Amino acid sequence: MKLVTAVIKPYQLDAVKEALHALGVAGLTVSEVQGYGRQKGHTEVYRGAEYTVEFLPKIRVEVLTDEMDVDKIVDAIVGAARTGKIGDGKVWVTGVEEVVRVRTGERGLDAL
Amino acid sequence: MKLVTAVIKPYQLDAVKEALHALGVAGLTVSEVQGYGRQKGHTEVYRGAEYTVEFLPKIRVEVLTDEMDVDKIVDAIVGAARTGKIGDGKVWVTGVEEVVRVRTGERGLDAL
Amino acid sequence: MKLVTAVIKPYQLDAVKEALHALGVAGLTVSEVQGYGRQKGHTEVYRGAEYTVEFLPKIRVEVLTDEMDVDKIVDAIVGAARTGKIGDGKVWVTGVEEVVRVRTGERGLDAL
Amino acid sequence: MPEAPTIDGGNTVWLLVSTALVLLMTPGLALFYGGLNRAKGVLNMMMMSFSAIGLISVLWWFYGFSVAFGADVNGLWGDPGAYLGTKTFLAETDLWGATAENPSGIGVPLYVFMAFQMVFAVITVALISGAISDRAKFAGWLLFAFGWATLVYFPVAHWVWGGGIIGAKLHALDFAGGTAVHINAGAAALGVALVLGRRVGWPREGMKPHNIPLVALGAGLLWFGWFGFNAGSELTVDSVAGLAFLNTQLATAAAVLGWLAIEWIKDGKPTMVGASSGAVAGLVAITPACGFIAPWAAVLLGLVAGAVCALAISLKYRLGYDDSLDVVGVHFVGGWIGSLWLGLFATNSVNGAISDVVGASDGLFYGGGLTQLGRQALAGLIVTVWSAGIAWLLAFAIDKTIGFRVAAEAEVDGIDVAEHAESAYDLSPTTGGGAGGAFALAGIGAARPAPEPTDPAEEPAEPVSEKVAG
Amino acid sequence: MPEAPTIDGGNTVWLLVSTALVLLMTPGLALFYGGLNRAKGVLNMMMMSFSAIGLISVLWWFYGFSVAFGADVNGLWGDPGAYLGTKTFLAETDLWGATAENPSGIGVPLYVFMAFQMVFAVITVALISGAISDRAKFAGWLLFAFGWATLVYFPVAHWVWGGGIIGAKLHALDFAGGTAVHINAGAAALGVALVLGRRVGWPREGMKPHNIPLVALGAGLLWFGWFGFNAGSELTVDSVAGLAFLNTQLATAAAVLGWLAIEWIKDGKPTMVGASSGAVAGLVAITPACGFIAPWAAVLLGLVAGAVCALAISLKYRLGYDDSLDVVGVHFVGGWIGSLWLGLFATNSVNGAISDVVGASDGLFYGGGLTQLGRQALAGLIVTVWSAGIAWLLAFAIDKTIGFRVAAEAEVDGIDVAEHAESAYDLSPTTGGGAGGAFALAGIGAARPAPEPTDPAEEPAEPVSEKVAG
Amino acid sequence: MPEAPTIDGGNTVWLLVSTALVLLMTPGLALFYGGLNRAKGVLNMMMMSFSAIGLISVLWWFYGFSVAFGADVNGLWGDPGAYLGTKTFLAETDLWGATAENPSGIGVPLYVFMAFQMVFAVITVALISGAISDRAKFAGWLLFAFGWATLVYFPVAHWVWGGGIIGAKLHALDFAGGTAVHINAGAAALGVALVLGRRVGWPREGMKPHNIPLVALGAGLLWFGWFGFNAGSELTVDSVAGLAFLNTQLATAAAVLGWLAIEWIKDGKPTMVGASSGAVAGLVAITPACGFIAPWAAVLLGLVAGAVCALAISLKYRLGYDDSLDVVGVHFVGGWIGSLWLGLFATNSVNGAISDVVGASDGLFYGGGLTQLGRQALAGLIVTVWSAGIAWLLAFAIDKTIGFRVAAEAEVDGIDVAEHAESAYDLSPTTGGGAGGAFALAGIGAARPAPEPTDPAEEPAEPVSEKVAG
Ligand SMILES: Nc1ncnc2c1ncn2[C@@H]1O[C@H](COP(=O)(O)OP(=O)(O)O)[C@@H](O)[C@H]1O
Ligand SMILES: Nc1ncnc2c1ncn2[C@@H]1O[C@H](COP(=O)(O)OP(=O)(O)O)[C@@H](O)[C@H]1O
Ligand SMILES: Nc1ncnc2c1ncn2[C@@H]1O[C@H](COP(=O)(O)OP(=O)(O)O)[C@@H](O)[C@H]1O
Repeated sequence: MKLVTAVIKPYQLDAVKEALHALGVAGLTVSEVQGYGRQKGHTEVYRGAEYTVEFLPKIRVEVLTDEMDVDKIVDAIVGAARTGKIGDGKVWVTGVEEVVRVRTGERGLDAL
Repeated sequence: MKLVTAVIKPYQLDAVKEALHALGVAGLTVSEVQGYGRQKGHTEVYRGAEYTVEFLPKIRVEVLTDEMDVDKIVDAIVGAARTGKIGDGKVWVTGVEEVVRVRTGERGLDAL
Repeated sequence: MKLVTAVIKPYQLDAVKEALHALGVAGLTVSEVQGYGRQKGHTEVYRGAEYTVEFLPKIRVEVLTDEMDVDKIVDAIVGAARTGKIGDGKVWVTGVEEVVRVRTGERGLDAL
Repeated sequence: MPEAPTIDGGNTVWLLVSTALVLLMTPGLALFYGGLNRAKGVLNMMMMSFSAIGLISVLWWFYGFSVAFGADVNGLWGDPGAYLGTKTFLAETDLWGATAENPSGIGVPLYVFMAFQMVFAVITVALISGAISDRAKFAGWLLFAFGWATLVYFPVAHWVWGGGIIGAKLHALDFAGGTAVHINAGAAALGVALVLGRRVGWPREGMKPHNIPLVALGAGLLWFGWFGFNAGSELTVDSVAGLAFLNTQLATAAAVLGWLAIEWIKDGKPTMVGASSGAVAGLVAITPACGFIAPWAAVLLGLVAGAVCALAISLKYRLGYDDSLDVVGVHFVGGWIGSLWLGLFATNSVNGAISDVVGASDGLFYGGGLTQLGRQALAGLIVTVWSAGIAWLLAFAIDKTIGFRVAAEAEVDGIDVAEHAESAYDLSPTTGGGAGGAFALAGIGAARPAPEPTDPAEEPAEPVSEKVAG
Repeated sequence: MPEAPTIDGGNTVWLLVSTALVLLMTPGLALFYGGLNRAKGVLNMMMMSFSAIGLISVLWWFYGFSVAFGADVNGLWGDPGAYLGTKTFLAETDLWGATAENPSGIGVPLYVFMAFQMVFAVITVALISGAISDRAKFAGWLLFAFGWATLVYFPVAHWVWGGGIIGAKLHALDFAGGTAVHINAGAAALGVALVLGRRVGWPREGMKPHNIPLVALGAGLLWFGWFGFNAGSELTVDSVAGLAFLNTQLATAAAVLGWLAIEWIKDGKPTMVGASSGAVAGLVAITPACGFIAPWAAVLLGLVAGAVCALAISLKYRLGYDDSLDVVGVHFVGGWIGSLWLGLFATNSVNGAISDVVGASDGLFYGGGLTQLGRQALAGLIVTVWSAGIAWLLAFAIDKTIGFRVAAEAEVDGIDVAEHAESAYDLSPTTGGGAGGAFALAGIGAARPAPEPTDPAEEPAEPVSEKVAG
Repeated sequence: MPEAPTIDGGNTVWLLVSTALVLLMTPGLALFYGGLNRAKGVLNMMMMSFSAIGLISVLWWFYGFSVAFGADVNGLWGDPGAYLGTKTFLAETDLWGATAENPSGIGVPLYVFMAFQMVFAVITVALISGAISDRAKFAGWLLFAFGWATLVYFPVAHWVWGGGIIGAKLHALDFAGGTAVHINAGAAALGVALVLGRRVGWPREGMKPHNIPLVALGAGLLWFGWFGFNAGSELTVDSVAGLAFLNTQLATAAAVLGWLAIEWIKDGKPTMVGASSGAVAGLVAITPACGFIAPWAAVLLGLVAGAVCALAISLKYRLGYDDSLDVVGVHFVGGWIGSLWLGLFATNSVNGAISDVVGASDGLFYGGGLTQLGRQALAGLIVTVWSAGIAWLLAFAIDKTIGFRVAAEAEVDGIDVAEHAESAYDLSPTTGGGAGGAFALAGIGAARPAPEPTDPAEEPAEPVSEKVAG
């Protein structure tokens, strides 16, 4: 069992969701995060004072999945999230020891 | 050391917190997420245009814990979060290699 | 490849970012979370009714990094986030099996 | 021989302005109530006020004004056909209060007076909605508003101001609506809240205001508009209008202090919600009294009303009814305080109309004995019983027929989405740049407009969009 | 021999108040439009309104008032030098409408009338901005506002009210601005929207309102201010002012019901945005008619306007133009409905000025035949063509020169940051306690004021700050 | 032989309306300041304004009005017993300004004039609060407000308008409050800010506005109310009231342009906060001048004031004092500009009262030489020194006794929670459906009402709740 986590540009979420849907991924969990990295932020002005905004809005997408599908899913996300511009984000994979579906108590693959 | 992560319905958070408290869990971290899955979303209308809302508000609960307590904790969460309706969410377990308490620098179990 | 996750007091984020920057960490992802633990919450009043606020605002910082740098990074975060008061938070380390940079498809260390 | 009917510029302008001010109070109330409500029900709460403006205005024009201000039939209602909406009243002689001896009346066109009284009817109905937040079917609310306005507000306005039993026969005083508006709405709120029952989770769960600056804004607009409500009720520009205006400001200011003092002592901290609530409590309490008491009595009234209402709002926890936004604690209680205050401090020395027009007597502390206090109490009692009773029956009937309460699931998930297919906020800066942030606050995901017959999206994307794709 | 020129207190106060009310409408519009907009563009949307107040007020004072209300030159514009800003008009005799026979005119100082008409010009320009949200360069907007006001609004106001072709020659009726304001602004909105093109992702992506309580607040302030707009347009305090006031309230209330009814039937749910939009639609439609029809006809007009506009807003999806906030669907359509309504229901029996002053005839249902309906249609047509045409040309010229549209990237990331270096919200309670939450809502990170020559931060931190460090 | 005292309908209505307008300015200010503040201190900021309405209104009625407008005692204050709150003034003859020769005075009841001046006192005190956001103990603020109103505002109002040294002896001009209100409040702001010191982290950390639409709303309400403030100050309905009204609109519009121009040049982008701030700067600057200069001079004044204030707000970074929301940069500086402007452009040709009533002379550019400029400067200087000095002393005394500043921890975590046990927002749609989202924005977790003696929660849950459980 694996957890694929992606940090992407907000505008790409739709595309990523579609891509995962196409792969038959049944569900995913997303959240708003802020990213700091190579991508430069912007500047705001308030009554003559300038503010450098270093953190940029990103979306975190998490997908629990079977070992076998990891590569397909990673590739799908990378493909859908790419704009080719700095700040496209990262995708990473971590191991999951157990998954349970709250509603039924099913475990493992059945929980997905 | 393990990390138990749960994605549950917002309304169940109180119950889950109580259940973990009852188990003697000293702390937890929660955040707002949005979920996509079997549970159907709802429709909104704005000036004649319909919007299908596919992402539903969920709460992510994270508990760092000792290996031994994992099952108790998972069961407690599953029990408290269950309403029996689609969308109750998932609970999963991942391995943690090290934990540090910022205040004291304590490591491992002492950090919890 | 490792993922260092920290839950800290919001006010300390600046210091933590600077400390990581000083270490040459190229990027990080942060999000708003709420923490429950030893640190006591506060009380609010609304038209004669008292509310005990048990969850406190915290910031989650995540850093993907090379195995070698983990300790430096953990120490840097712990050092920068510490105020010595209850509620300073936790830092933990988990294993990451693969990392991909969306923009280029680079994998592993090159993705950071 | 009386001179020809002439319009009084000053009086007419004052009533035009006052009408606009009172109209503004209902959106102000919507913001006040909306801010006090939880985020998932703020729109439904505001809709109850906005729909009241729509519905009650039309009813008032059609027959409400006639029932309230038409020639008295039997002390209970006015001739319903008197000013029926289908007729027009624009003759030279259509001035309010015109009589053979005084062909100009107050020198104000009938339509101006009709509009002024219209907005009173609107807000009185809207006030009730604060008691039933987050759980009432919108259709049920509309039915209730229609029924209550027709069976309660229109006649009660007649009883108090239209030559009916309370004003003309009982000689009870009510300058701008302590009995007709606040006791009336407060009693109805209790009746309907009892039928609807408590919100899911109340009072176990915290249900705190979702947007306190909105509450303060609403209170500010109410305060502003209330000058038209109170000082406008003198209907003419004279020193009593000035007194009513000053007393309104003084009592409200004092009530803010009174409420904050109680909070500080009882809860340890003075709050912004408390300051806003105190202002409203003061405005409510001074409403019946503003033109009948001296300024020092107004200051005292404000302090008392602010303090007492600050304590009264806890009653619902003891008695166990969910008057969600404290319509009873503020309007019912505040209305009673102000109305009884007249039995203590009303004095002809500030306004001769007390004896000359209403045939009422001075208050206890002005040597009038207990007479007026009794009249005020009786008047309040009559309205309380009638209003609460009819409200309860209406709500009960609605609940038994179309059902007045939404499903518990809908309530928990949020009545805004359930009843109005809307959610109030979507503040994420990433919204609409894809669904990215659309859900951040309002629980919204990838939103799509319903496919339209000829959806332009099917056409090749226009240049501009391409820029992004590339 | 005529008596000396004297100021009429009532009329002057009414116009002073009305001017303040109409001025408030533009911030109200900014909130209404701002709330309907996505969060990332709310400030730009509001800036278009606020900048219009600044720019158009000054232009109006300098030459706009002269062009609109100066002595008619050729039916198309007034003498531009008549009231040039550099001159002063404070003589005893500078009363609006003063003539040899009637030295007092309407008894209102010229400057009061100038101010009253000024705020009409301001809001008419601001109305257009709703069609171009999230994508127009601010500099382009300013140029457009300047050009359109000069070439379209100022002359059109002359045509309709200043003795020009539409009012004086064609004898078309427009009490408060159905043709001059709403058809005019709506047509311009269409013209400029066509040049600017669609927002990135429209209509594929959902672009829903980001703050609906703000929308309701804006609608409430518009409703409030509109009483000055409509009833103030009578310029004097008389029974027609009262009629205009009452009709405004009735039509607006009815329009709320009309819009909600259509939503309920068509979409299944009545919405708060719908109630607010219905109110605006009703206010728009009654504007030209408020002083010329009977109350029952106003109620009917409101119902029709609310329902028709609720349907008209879907046109843009069929026709494929991105009139972002429905300026066409509400103001253009609503203005036309109200203006044609006069051809059906206008009647001298409520306002003699129809024949005496404007030289117009009764509406169809009052035995006036089709004459007036034809005049109203022609008037609307002239303004539609001129306004839409000039707007299109201006927008085209601006786009070809300095460019009217921001880069797609800027649009996707948010025009507020791109054009104004601001983001609207930063609601996190942790903000500023370090950058902790600063970014939570507004996408802001560790923010730093630009280093100042003598940055006090360089000095040793003061005691208070130390408390935290320790 | 003088005719009997009579109320002037026009004047009285105008003052009643103006009073309501000026009252609305303080909630407007609360929103303006609140929006500019960080989210964690918005309620405290608004509370300072709302508490000022409560406290100062009562003080004004009790003795403030007497000190300011009672018969002059020594040029420094009026007879404190003159209009003591315990007395009543409702006689036929209690008209403001009534004398033996002119028994009607301005034809306005004394209480109306008292109320009008009351709201001036309220907002002047509230203005100061902008300088001390996020760090002042609420109790300290109340003490300060009480002391400063008593020792500074009440006497200064007497000096300027009540027959005291500045108006009657020095013959300095101040139409609506440039010296008495804005220089006065601005100087006090500086004094108290110096004692309180800087916010933790200022200026290193960014402390940007948390809700800019709220700022714009506040600016809109201020603009609207300011017409009553300025044009109302003429106290009668005449051409000067019209002039004051027009000048207020023109200068404010021009100031918006002036501020935006500076931002555009200096910072690269024009901002919504800038447009709002420019409007306020223009309103401040035109306040003393609105009834004394020609429209063209008002436009010029607006441009200058907008531009200069846009630059002045950076002073605090150079000088190192934390005037949090720029009360000094906008009100102090703007007040000075407008006040000196009279020394340059005041002219009897627009308002004869300059020489006849105040005994002042024309401005420099109208051939009056430097006399008036000197008087204006001296008047401003006197008020600046007195106000800043007393404010500093009061703040110092409060700080040394009960302590004026909250603990640094409380400041960092948020003064709203620390001083008012409230947090402003809780916008999560899941709030209250359990604690789920309750904390999302307002840092709130599982909230529970305090256990009540007879907590109904102990009773078996009612049916409705069960539905959810199942
Ligand atoms: N070492 C890291 N750990 C965690 N998140 C990171 C790391 N580096 C980058 N990120 C996330 O990825 C996002 C994009 O990274 P960035 O360096 O800006 O562009 P790119 O990935 O295209 O090189 C950042 O905004 C941040 O959220
Ligand atoms: N594969 C997945 N990866 C990550 N999160 C998931 C996944 N599947 C479901 N979820 C989360 O669990 C929630 C509930 O899942 P859903 O399929 O709707 O109901 P149920 O879990 O009862 O079958 C979703 O809203 C989503 O947040
Ligand atoms: N077992 C846990 N699992 C996950 N997060 C925890 C756990 N214990 C504490 N935390 C997080 O760490 C934060 C600080 O913990 P707390 O016990 O309050 O103080 P300290 O870490 O200084 O002892 C909490 O607010 C919570 O967010």
